[in-house]
Parts: sequence; C-alpha cells; structure tokens
Amino acid sequence: QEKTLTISVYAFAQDEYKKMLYDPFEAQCGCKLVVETGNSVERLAKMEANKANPVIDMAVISMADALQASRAGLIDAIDTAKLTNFDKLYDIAKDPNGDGMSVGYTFYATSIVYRTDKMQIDSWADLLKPEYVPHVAFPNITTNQGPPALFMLGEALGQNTPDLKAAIEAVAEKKDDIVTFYVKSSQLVQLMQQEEIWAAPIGRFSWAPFTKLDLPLGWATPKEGQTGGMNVMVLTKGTKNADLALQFMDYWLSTEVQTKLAEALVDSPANSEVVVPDEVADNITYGEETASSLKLIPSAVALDNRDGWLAEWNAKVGQ
Amino acid sequence: MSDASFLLLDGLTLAYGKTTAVEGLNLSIRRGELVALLGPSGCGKTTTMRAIAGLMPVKSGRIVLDGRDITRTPANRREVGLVFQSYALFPHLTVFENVAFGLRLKGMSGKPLEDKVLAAIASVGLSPFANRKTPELSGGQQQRVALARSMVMEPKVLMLDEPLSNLDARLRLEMRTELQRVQKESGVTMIFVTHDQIEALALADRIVVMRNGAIEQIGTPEDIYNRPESAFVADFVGFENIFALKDGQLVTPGGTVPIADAPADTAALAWRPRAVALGDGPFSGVVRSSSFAGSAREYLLDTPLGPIKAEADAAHPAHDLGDTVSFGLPAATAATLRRFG
Amino acid sequence: MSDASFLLLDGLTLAYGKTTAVEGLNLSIRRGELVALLGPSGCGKTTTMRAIAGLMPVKSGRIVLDGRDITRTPANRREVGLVFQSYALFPHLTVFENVAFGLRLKGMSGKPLEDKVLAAIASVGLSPFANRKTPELSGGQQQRVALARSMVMEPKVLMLDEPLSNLDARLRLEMRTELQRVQKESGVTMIFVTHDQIEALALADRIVVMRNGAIEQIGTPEDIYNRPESAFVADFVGFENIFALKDGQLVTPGGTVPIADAPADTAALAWRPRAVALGDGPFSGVVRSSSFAGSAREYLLDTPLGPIKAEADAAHPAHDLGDTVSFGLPAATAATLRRFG
Amino acid sequence: MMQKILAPLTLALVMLFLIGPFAIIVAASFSAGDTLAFPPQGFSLKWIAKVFTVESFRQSFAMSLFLAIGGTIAALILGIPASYAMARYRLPGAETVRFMVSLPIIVPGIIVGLALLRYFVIPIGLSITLALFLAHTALILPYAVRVVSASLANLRSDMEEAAVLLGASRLGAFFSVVLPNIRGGILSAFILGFVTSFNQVPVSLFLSGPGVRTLPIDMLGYMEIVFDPSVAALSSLLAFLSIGIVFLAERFLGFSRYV
Amino acid sequence: MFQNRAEAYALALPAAIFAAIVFLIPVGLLLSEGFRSAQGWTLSAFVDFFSQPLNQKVFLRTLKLGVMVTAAAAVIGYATAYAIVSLPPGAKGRMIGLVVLPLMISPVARTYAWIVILGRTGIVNQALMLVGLTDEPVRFLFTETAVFIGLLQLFLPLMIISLISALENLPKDAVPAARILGANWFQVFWKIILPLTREGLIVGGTLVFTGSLTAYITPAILGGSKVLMLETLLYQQVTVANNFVAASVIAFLLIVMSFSANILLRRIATARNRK
Ligand SMILES: Nc1ncnc2c1ncn2[C@@H]1O[C@H](COP(=O)(O)OP(=O)(O)OP(=O)(O)O)[C@@H](O)[C@H]1O
Ligand SMILES: Nc1ncnc2c1ncn2[C@@H]1O[C@H](COP(=O)(O)OP(=O)(O)OP(=O)(O)O)[C@@H](O)[C@H]1O
Ligand SMILES: [Mg+2]
Ligand SMILES: [Mg+2]
Repeated sequence: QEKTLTISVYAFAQDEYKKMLYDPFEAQCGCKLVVETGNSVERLAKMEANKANPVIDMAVISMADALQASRAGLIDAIDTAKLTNFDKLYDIAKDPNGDGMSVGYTFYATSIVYRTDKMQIDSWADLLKPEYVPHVAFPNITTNQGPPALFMLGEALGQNTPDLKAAIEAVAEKKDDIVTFYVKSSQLVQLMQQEEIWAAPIGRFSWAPFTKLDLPLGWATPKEGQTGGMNVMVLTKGTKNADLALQFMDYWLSTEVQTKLAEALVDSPANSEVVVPDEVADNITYGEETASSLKLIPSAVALDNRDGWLAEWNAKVGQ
Repeated sequence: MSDASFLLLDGLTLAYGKTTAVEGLNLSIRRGELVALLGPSGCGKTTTMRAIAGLMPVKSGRIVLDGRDITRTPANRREVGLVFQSYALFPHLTVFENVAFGLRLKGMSGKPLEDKVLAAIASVGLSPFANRKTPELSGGQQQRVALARSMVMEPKVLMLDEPLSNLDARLRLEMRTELQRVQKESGVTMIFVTHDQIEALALADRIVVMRNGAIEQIGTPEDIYNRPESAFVADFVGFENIFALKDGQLVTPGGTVPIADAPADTAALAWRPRAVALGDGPFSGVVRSSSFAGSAREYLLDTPLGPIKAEADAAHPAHDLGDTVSFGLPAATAATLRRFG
Repeated sequence: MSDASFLLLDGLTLAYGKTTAVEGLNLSIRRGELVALLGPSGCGKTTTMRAIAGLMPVKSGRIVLDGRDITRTPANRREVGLVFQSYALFPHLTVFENVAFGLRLKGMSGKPLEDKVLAAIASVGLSPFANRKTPELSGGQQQRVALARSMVMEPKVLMLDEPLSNLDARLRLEMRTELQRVQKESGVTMIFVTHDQIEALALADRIVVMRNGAIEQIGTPEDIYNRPESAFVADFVGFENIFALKDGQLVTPGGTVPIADAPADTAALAWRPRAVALGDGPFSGVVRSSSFAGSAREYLLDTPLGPIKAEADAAHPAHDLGDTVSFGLPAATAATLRRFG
Repeated sequence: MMQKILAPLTLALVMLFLIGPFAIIVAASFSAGDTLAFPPQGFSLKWIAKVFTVESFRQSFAMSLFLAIGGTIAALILGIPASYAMARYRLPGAETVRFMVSLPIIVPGIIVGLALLRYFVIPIGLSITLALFLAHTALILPYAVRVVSASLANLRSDMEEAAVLLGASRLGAFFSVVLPNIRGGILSAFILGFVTSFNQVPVSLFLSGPGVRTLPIDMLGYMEIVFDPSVAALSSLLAFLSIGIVFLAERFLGFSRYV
Repeated sequence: MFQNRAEAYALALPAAIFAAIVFLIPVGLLLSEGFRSAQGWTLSAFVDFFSQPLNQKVFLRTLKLGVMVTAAAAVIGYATAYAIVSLPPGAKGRMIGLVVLPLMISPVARTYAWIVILGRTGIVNQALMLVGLTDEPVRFLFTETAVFIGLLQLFLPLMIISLISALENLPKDAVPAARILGANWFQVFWKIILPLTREGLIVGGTLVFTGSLTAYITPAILGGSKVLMLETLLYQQVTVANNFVAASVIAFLLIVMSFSANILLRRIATARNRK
C-alpha cells in the first residue's frame, strides 16, 4: 500500500513543478502525490467545506489566506524543527504571520507590465491618466494582486489608509474606461498580444510569458516602489500525513529544488543559499535586499479589511 | 364440443375505463366458418376482436373456444391469431424471421422450423422475398406476410382487422381473392372486420352487423343484402329510400302516403335506387341532380315524399336538371323491415 | 376573349428541378365548364393545377386566363381559387375568419365583409359553425369551409385537388351533389382532380385523362366511359378484358384467337366484365373465384385466353369454384380502341 | 424570386456566425504562434502534439469519458423503462414523472453542483467522482427520456401485441420486438447524452477535487494559467471526434429525427 | 395501452425517485437556505440581497440579456429555419447538421474563439474599419455586447432546431393557400406562419432564455467582472465570499426566472388551444 500525499497548489507551471518537484519527490519518498490546483480563495473555501473530513494534507496559499485559515482553525502549527532547510530561509519567510502556522517558500514583487512604445509609467497613478486608462487591465479586488495594487495606488494618491477607500474611489471613477478587472493573469498575455491592453499590474511570477511576446514590454519601477506578496506552506489540521507533508515541504525548500525552480523562472527563491545567473535574476524577484524592500500589506491588515474592501469595491466599482 | 359453436361469445361486455364499448354480446361461430363483422366506425368491432385475442380484459360474460373457457387465459396462450390493420410486422426482421417468430417461441428450430416457415411463405406466394426486411415490401405483400405469420401458428381462430382498408382498389380485389383461397384451403375459422359492405358481401359465409356495441343482425350475405331487418342495416347496404310504414301508409317528411299491397307485419319499407320505378307510377318529382355512373344514371329527385334516389339504365334517354318525372314505389320491389331505426 | 378558351394552357412544361412532371400540355377550357382531370398517381394532375394557381414556376409555355397572360403573375394576384386536397384551412382561425381571410386582405371590413362572409358560409350550410375553430369540424364540413373560402373570392377559375378523397363513401356522395350544385348556381369555371373514375364520370362536363405528364384523351363522360381510345383509358374506366387485335385476330397470352365481325381500323378490343357473354360462346374457362357483389356476381375465369373477368346477374344460379363455364366475347359489346397501350 | 437571393444569404450569414468560431479554433490549433490569434501565425502541429503530453488532460479526459459513457448508460437504464411506461401504459401521474425527470433541464447546472457539494459530498462524505456521476446521470436523463419517448411514439404499439399473440411474454416482447426497433432512438439518445455530458461545465464547476475534474473544467483551468493554443487544439480534436460520431450516426440512423 | 398499474409504476418510478433524490432534495435544501436564519424562516436574505445596488444591477442585466438573446434568436431563427425547411431533403439534412455542429464543440473553446474575433485587432474590428464604419477599433470585449454575441451563438442552434420542427409541422399547403387568397409574404408570416408555429417559438424561447440565464462560461470569459451576471455572481459569492446564503438567494432567483419563463410561455401557448 503506497502512501498518498494530497497537496493543493496554485495551478500555474504544473509541468515544471512535476519535473522539478513532484516526480523527484515521489521517487525519493516512495509515495504518491495527488495534486489539486486552483486559486487560493477557491482552495481555502474547499478546505473550509471539508473541515471535518480533510482531503488535503498540505497547501500553499497566500500569506493573508494563511492567517485566515489559522484563525478559522483549518491549519496546524508547523514543527520547523523537522525542516532541515528552515534555517536557510530569508528571515521574512521564516514565519511571515508570526504565529508559527506557516512558512514562506517564495515571494514576488508586484508592479506594472506596460508597452514601452505607447506609454511611460513613473507612478502607480499614471495608470489612471485619461490617455492611458482605456488600455489598462486592473486586477479585481478578489485576486491576490488587487489589494496590493490598490495599496500602491493609494500611496501614489497620497491617501493610503487601510480601508483603501481613496484608491477604490479613484478606480471607480474610471471604471467604465478600464478594459477589464482581470481575475486570471494568464489572460493578460492574450490581451496584450491582441493590443487589447497596454498595461496591467501583475505579479513578477507572471512576467515570463510576456517576455516571449514580440512586443516592446517593460517592467515598471514606479517612484512609490513595488509591492508584492509571499506565498506560504500550511499543514491542514487533522491530516494523517503530517510527517510526509513536512518531508515534502522540506524538500521544496531545499537549495536544489529552489534553484531549479528559480532558473525555470517559476518561483523566486526564499532559500538564501540559492545563487542564479544574472539573466535569471533579472526576471525574478531575487535577493534579500529586494525582498525586504517590497511594500507588503501586513496579513492582519489585509484580513481585517478584506470584507470592507470587497463591500466598498462592489458598491463603487462592481456595479 | 359441437362444431356449431366452436367459438362462443356469451354476454360479452367490454369497457375502456368507464366507457362501455361492447355490451352483452352473444355470438356463436361454427368451425371453419368465415364471418364478417360489419358496422360503422366506433361500433365495437376492433374491441370485440381484441377481447377474443386476450388483449382486452373482459368485464363480464364468457369467451369459449373449442369447448374451453378462455375468458381469463393470457393472450400468449390462446391459440388465436390476429392480423392487425397495420399488419404490425416486425420491421427489424426478415419475412422469414417474422413468420418464424412464434414457432421459435414454441421451441421449434432447425430443419422442421425452416420447412414449415418456407411452406407458409410459399403458400402466400412470397418465396422470392423470404430474406427481405418487411419494410421493403409493398402493402399487399406485407399483408400476406402478416397472414402467413398468423397462419403458421395454426390458430384455432384467425381474426383480421380491416385487412384490406390500407390497399388501393386494384390490390384490394386481388387480396380478397387471396384471403378466400387461404381460408378455403386451410379450413381455418376466420373472423374479419370491415366497414365496407361490398367486401363483407363478397367474402363472408355469414355477416354480423354491429351497431353501438351490440349485434344488429346476423345472416348470410344474401340475407343481409336483400332482407335487412332494420332501417339501420338497410341503410348500410345501400337502400337509399327508407320509409316507416304505419297502418298500410308510408310515413314521409311530406305526410303519410297510401301504398298498394302494403305487407302486414312490417315496420318499414326500403327501396334501392334501382328498385324505384322511374317514369311509371303515382308520384312525381323534380330532378335536382343527375350523374352518370357508367352503366346507369343516378337521379336525386325532390318529391313531396322528400328526396328520392332513383337509378335508370344509362341506355335510357337522360332526364335534365329541373325536369319533372313520375315514379312509383312498388311494394314488390321493396325490402320489408321489421324495425324502423 | 372567346368564352371557348377562357383558360388556355399552351405547351405547358413544368419541372421539379431536373424531373419534368408535365410536358407540352395543351388544354383549352370554356367559361363555366366543369372539367375533371383524371389519371393515375404521379401523372401530373396536382402539378398542373399548382402551375395554374401560380405556386409552381412554368418552365415553358403559357397560361392565359380570360385573355390575360398570367404565366408570370404572382399567386396572390391571379384571381384563381384552389381547394387543396388537405383543405389547407388555417387551424388557428375560426370558420368565419378562414372565409374572411382573403377579403380582409383585399381591404374589406365591417358590415359588408360580415355580410358577404356569412352569406358564403350559409351557402355551404355551415352557419351554425361560423365561430368554431376549423380542426373541430368533421372532414366534410372542413371541405365545405375550404370551398366557401375559395368561392367568396369570386375566382375566375376554381380548382379542387381530389376534393373528395379524404371522405368516407357516404359523405363523398353528398359532397359530390353539393359541388355540382355550387358550380351550377355560381356558374364558376371549375377544374377538379380525381383518380376515381366514377367520380369523374358523375361530375364532369368534360374529362381530361392524363398519363405521364401528358393528355391521353379528352371527352365527355360518355365518350370516356364508352369510347376509350386507348387501352390505358379503357383499363382506367373498368374494361377488365383487353386484347390487341391483329389481322382480325385477338392476341392473347394463349396465342392468337380468331374473332367474328372484327371491326377494321382498330388496334384492340376491350370488354367490361358484364359484356362477356357468360354461358354462351366458343370459349370455356374454369371458375377460379366468385364473389357476390350485391346486384351481380363476379367471376374470375382461368381460360386459354388468360384470366377473364365476367359478371352475371345475381338472379342467375351461381357457378361454383372449379366449374367449367363457356363464354363468348362478342365484338358488338366490345369497345374499339385506337391504341393498344 | 426574393427567396432565391435572400434565403441563401441568410443561411450563409447565420452559418458563418455559428461555424466561424469553430473555424478560428481549428485554425489556431495548427498555429505556430504562442497565443490564440487569427489569422494564425504559421503552421505547425506542435499544439496538437502538446495536447498529448499534458498529463492532467489525460486524467480529466478519462474522467469525462467515464462520466459521459457511464452517466449516459445509467440515464438510459432509468429512462428507457420510464419512457416505455409513459408511452404504453395508462399511468396516473405520468405528467408528474415527466416533470420530475425533465427538471434537470430547467434548474441551472451550477446550482445542482453546489447543492450536491453541500449536502452530499461534505456532510455524507460522498466521493466527488460519485457525485459527478449522479449529477451527470440526472442531467442526461431528460434527453434520454425525450429521445426514447419520441422513438417509442413512432413505433406502433400493436407490434408488441402481435408478439404476445404469437406466444411471447410481455418482457419477451419488449426485448425481441421493441428494443430492436428503438435502437436508433437509443443510440441517438446516447450520442446526445454523451455530448451534453462531455461539454458540461456548470454542474462540474464545484465538483472537483484532487485529481478529479472533468475535461472542460480542466481546460478552463489550463486556460487560466497558460494561454496557449493547446486548448484550441484539444477542442478541435474533440470536436472532430464528435462530428465523426454524429456523422456516422446520422448516416446510418437518421439521428437528426430525434433531436 | 396496457392497464397494469403496478407494472407501470415499477417501470417509471426508479427514474422519478432518482431525480427526486439527486435533484429535488439537495436543490430544495439549497434553496431553503435563503429563507432560513437563526430565528427561523425569513425573507431578510432577499431584502439584503436586493438592497445592494450591485445585485439589483446584476439581476436586471441578467434579465435584460436573457430577453434580448431570446428575441434576437427568434428573429434570426425564423429566417434561418424557413430557409432550411424550404431546401430539398438532402441539403436540408446537411444544413441541420451544420446548425447542430456547434453544439458538439466545447463551450470553453467556442467562447475563447470570440476573444480572438472580437478583439481590437480581431476580424470584426478589421472589417468595420475596412468598410469605414469606424476609424478607431470598437471595444467589444468585456462588454454586454460581447456576452450577448457569445450567448446568441451558443443558443441560436436550439431555437433554429425547434423552429424547424414547428415549420415542418405547419399544416400542409397553408402557406400556398394564403398566397392564393391574396396574401403577400409579409402577411403570410404574420397571419399564418407566426400563429401556427408559436409552440415551436415557445419551446425554443424557453431553451434559449433558460440557457442564457444559466450559462457560466460565456459571461465569465467574455464579460469578466465588469459584466457580472447572476450565474457568475453566484460563483463569486461561493468561492470568494463564502456566502452560501447569498448563493441560495441567487439560485432561487435563477430557478424562479426559468420556471416563470417556462410557465408563462406555456400559458400563452395553451391559451390558443383552449379558446
Ligand atoms: N383506447 C380507447 N380508450 C377509450 N375508448 C376507446 C378506446 N378504443 C376504442 N374506444 C371506444 O370504444 C368504442 C368501440 O371502438 P372500436 O375501436 O372497437 O370501434 P370499431 O368498430 O373498431 O371502429 P372503426 O371502424 O373506426 O375501427 C368506440 O366508441 C371508441 O370510441
Ligand atoms: N416536390 C416535388 N419534387 C420532385 N418531384 C415531384 C414533386 N412533387 C411531385 N413530383 C413529381 O412530379 C410528378 C407529378 O406529380 P403530381 O403530384 O402532379 O401527380 P398527381 O397526378 O397529382 O398524383 P397524385 O394522384 O398521387 O396526387 C410525379 O412524378 C412526382 O413524383
Ligand atoms: Mg377498428
Ligand atoms: Mg396530386
């Protein structure tokens, strides 16, 4: 009887993960991996639904979702002593929410991808310029990029409160002009290629496919800085495969795996021992310095305001 | 078991839910007889046959076949054959397989089966078609397959529901002859339904005229054709001019009319168009329409007795529309009816 | 415009795609005439009428009505009426609305419309049904609605496609009389299609017999019935025994047979069953089937000349199956045909 | 005359509208470019080839195939007797039965999926696969009943009576006479059910779990991650497969009579 | 007609019971959630739902698009179905095949095709600019227009097929009869064809309307979050907001809408027969 480990991950780059992570791990542990994919909200909802009878053993989700899951009692503390690679992590990744329930495995910057021949982006607020806004796709509030983008927009407008009111207001004013409030960043490549859009705030992990387009595209460095996020690993409460799950997490955090994933431009490494060539470093979010310069929304702020943001967004932008 | 009541329907009452279709029907059929059920649409002909076949529950009364009460015997054990108006052939099977169907269920197989089936097919002249699927046959051929399929089971009674009504005139005549031949050769007791009086007259040994779920008259074709007992039957077999008789007088829409030699014990008198003595008699009428009918010419007369249908040989000079013509209604050429209605 | 060619079909050729249905048809119809188109299924009767009505494009030839060439006039401006075999009533409308349909399109309304429609409905005896939906009527009533709907438009020509074929025998007779009356009263020029020779004989002033999209014979009912010109027509009007004549000899399946008094200039001779002299003549045959047909008895004889159909008065004593009977084929009672085929 | 020009023109435009997107999909399948675009950038078979290398497609294809075949068979097993009862028996409440089995057409699929998830999968622990199977069976049932009923209506009931009179039992008559003659209808129902189930999205939207998802959901998921023409290639392959099957069915069974 | 009742039930009930268990019970429970609260039965969820302008807007938009798609499908459907019915049998079969064809193609793919077609550089915009109807590319994507076009393409075949069968059942010769009685083509349509094919229109209409209400893929992809419809809103409520009460309110609305459309249309259809 083979052991089975069920994991829930983001749906992108599954081919690379399979090659660099899943297959080697299966070979190593002599167990079978079952992979479920989806976006983090979806998967969280399912964990909630299956609380009494967990299906998933471990999941990777966003920092804020990890905090929510922990508050909802869906996850267990991670015994970091069992993670041999734990000490190699950047400090910010070691316990992002400060509750011992999650470990970061990658982080990313969020900025703006844009057509360098059509526009110039110096500030987040440039997105809403009348001549640019009809060519902009903005992340929906429900995505992981939504709140950070609004957060930076608020910063640019000089009115950055945790409720994001000013930023939402500003977007709402232009909502008819904005091409779409995207939910899936993969679509943006198509829209960019069709010249449907010229610019969109995205996470660095979505950047690679754009570079393959035959278009003059750039990664903006706005004066307000870049924002971003961190994805973390969590352990489902009541799972019967905790040890195996920890073994898997440790493997994922190993220098070898993290390096491979970084070189394939899949995940930016959270392991500080990873060294990559320059052309790779240019395309990911690399290095302690970069990591600590990102203006992240603290998980607690995100979580406490999330309902408010959604309500505000739905009332102003949604309709 | 007397051959005289080989099949006995005894006080048969049949109903669909609350609608009674046949009520208290009594009928006795001899072995080997060819009986026609004749009657207008909805009079219960099909219903009666379905009850005999066991496809219709009997509400009250009995059905006795060859001395055995089969009132409650399931349809598949009655030894009764029924040829449906639609033939109800199995379209997915060949002629051979259609005919073999019942025999196979009886457990027959191999050479004996084949011989018997091929003989049956040959007897209806379809040997060249044995391996055709039935939808590829013409209407008349299909009918013969249905006939062979029932006959091969050697049923005690073979019933046919309007076997000819789907055929065109020419084929109909042909199939009539065919049916008669098969029945004479096999000696099977046969009941067939028709609403065509000519067909019943031409084919049957005995005719049962039905009306509203009951029997109106039973008799030989000559009886029915020449000696109808009621106005209903007379009307059905082509007596166009029918009048009640009261105290030796005809009761007409124009009042009562005395008539010579009126027979006693008679409720009504009926004349076919050709029995009306045209050009000779005490009455007169105006020609309202006239039509050429091949060997004869038919006239519709407006008369004090109401409309009268008369016929004259086509050789006679024709009367024109609007002409006044005299005519007689001789009691000698009339059919005498026991019931008016 | 001479009344003698009120409607003129001149070299009419009609085709469905590549299939030619009617070819080079010439026909001239007088004003007020009642013409029957008679012929087997598929001979082009319906196609011809549809062309006259404008429902079918004319491939070549002309249609002239009342002096006006209407070959290319759209159907809704032809002043031609057509009663379809299916009646083609509008099932969502009442009798009144069906009849009013065409008048409303002409812009008529209010009291004049109502009067005219009600009069038309009354003329076909349907006044009590004016507000019924048409599917709730019987076949005969529906047919009368269709008639009224066409008649009320006062068409120059009224055509009827097998108007009676959906009706049962009794209703058929009634409707026949009705049609004749309407035509006589209104004097409308009428063309009707039938494949029933009896109907054509009974109704028409003139009969046009069609065959394979062309005219085979035109004549009065008496002409057609008694003096068919070809074996085709003879067969169609009930001559069951037809033989080619060659050098004064009948050509039969059993070889040539000399015949007395054979007329010259004749391609074939034809006898009706009743024209066969039964019991008296040089030939003999075996009775293969016999059937009672009311006033007469019909026999099918197996003879050296092939099968012969003969008829004897029902009063005569009947011959039994298998009896040998002698018969004659007197030239005097035969129809003389100009064409064999 | 008007019809001569207008009718073909209407047909051409409507067909363009209906078939055009399909043409785009097919064209994109053979594109050499990395995104869906029309006209396609060059010609290659790489996307067609890629379809066969994506493991999740293989898994979800197997799942969809199982659901479509299994669900359709189950729906027919339930639906044929029900249709037969409604066609041949005096059945009080026949309308209620008809209504019940046709409900799945009226109720939005997403609601069914959600309801099953919430009341069967979560509390009872019913497996996702089984829930999907039940949902797809229910979804196909109305089509099965409709098509089979139509072919039963075209089949004269006196054929069964004839079989009984020749000595067959009721059940025997059904199998020897009725079933062979509604084969065409059953096959049509099968195809219709198969296609419906295979392309079904809303019902399956909530019913997915680790390693368990239907092909359309998987395609949707894939498109959300990678926007390349491999989904177009997959759709084309599937479409040609369905078209091939339907063409054969129409050819040999007159499938469109029942739709 | 067989009369054995037990047999009939034995045959019919499994299907009915299956539908009840797999369908009626869970869906009923789901719908009931919208009416339940800690205090018992209540309509407050509905009041809450409609008190949000977004929800009102989505509700009205769904209704509007449903009606528009149905109306457009009816108009186009008639023209197409009539043209197809008048074709000779062989060509007719092929045309019906072409109409049915889109139903065989995954709606996911069909919808994505529209992204290509309707884009700024897509065929439609290229054609429009070529003809000179517009200088600037028109924005179709993520608008109601795109959703409308996508839904129409998705459901038009259903309408065409129902109308084809209705037109084929048109009483034989009714159209030529009207022609002979003097009707022009327009009059033939209004006075004869439309009233006599109303049932087909109703069947098709119900299918198209219900389909448009309950489609998920098309509004999700072609409309996105700017053109939310009830179905996409429901999905969002469940997956993002985890709000099952709102979801069941939406479910209830959707079911009520499709049922009312169905019943309303059926009413109209039978009213004619009853009269
Ligand atoms: N399935 C049925 N349900 C209810 N009543 C029926 C049914 N079949 C026949 N009837 C009624 O039973 C009566 C007799 O019908 P039956 O079919 O026996 O008439 P029929 O003499 O065969 O007529 P036809 O010449 O038209 O075939 C009719 O009044 C008919 O309306
Ligand atoms: N719609 C059609 N398409 C092609 N051929 C047709 C069509 N309608 C009729 N035909 C052909 O045209 C010929 C004449 O047909 P038509 O309907 O005029 O015959 P008919 O004399 O009215 O026959 P019936 O007595 O059967 O009504 C036939 O050979 C028939 O097969
Ligand atoms: Mg009957
Ligand atoms: Mg005809």
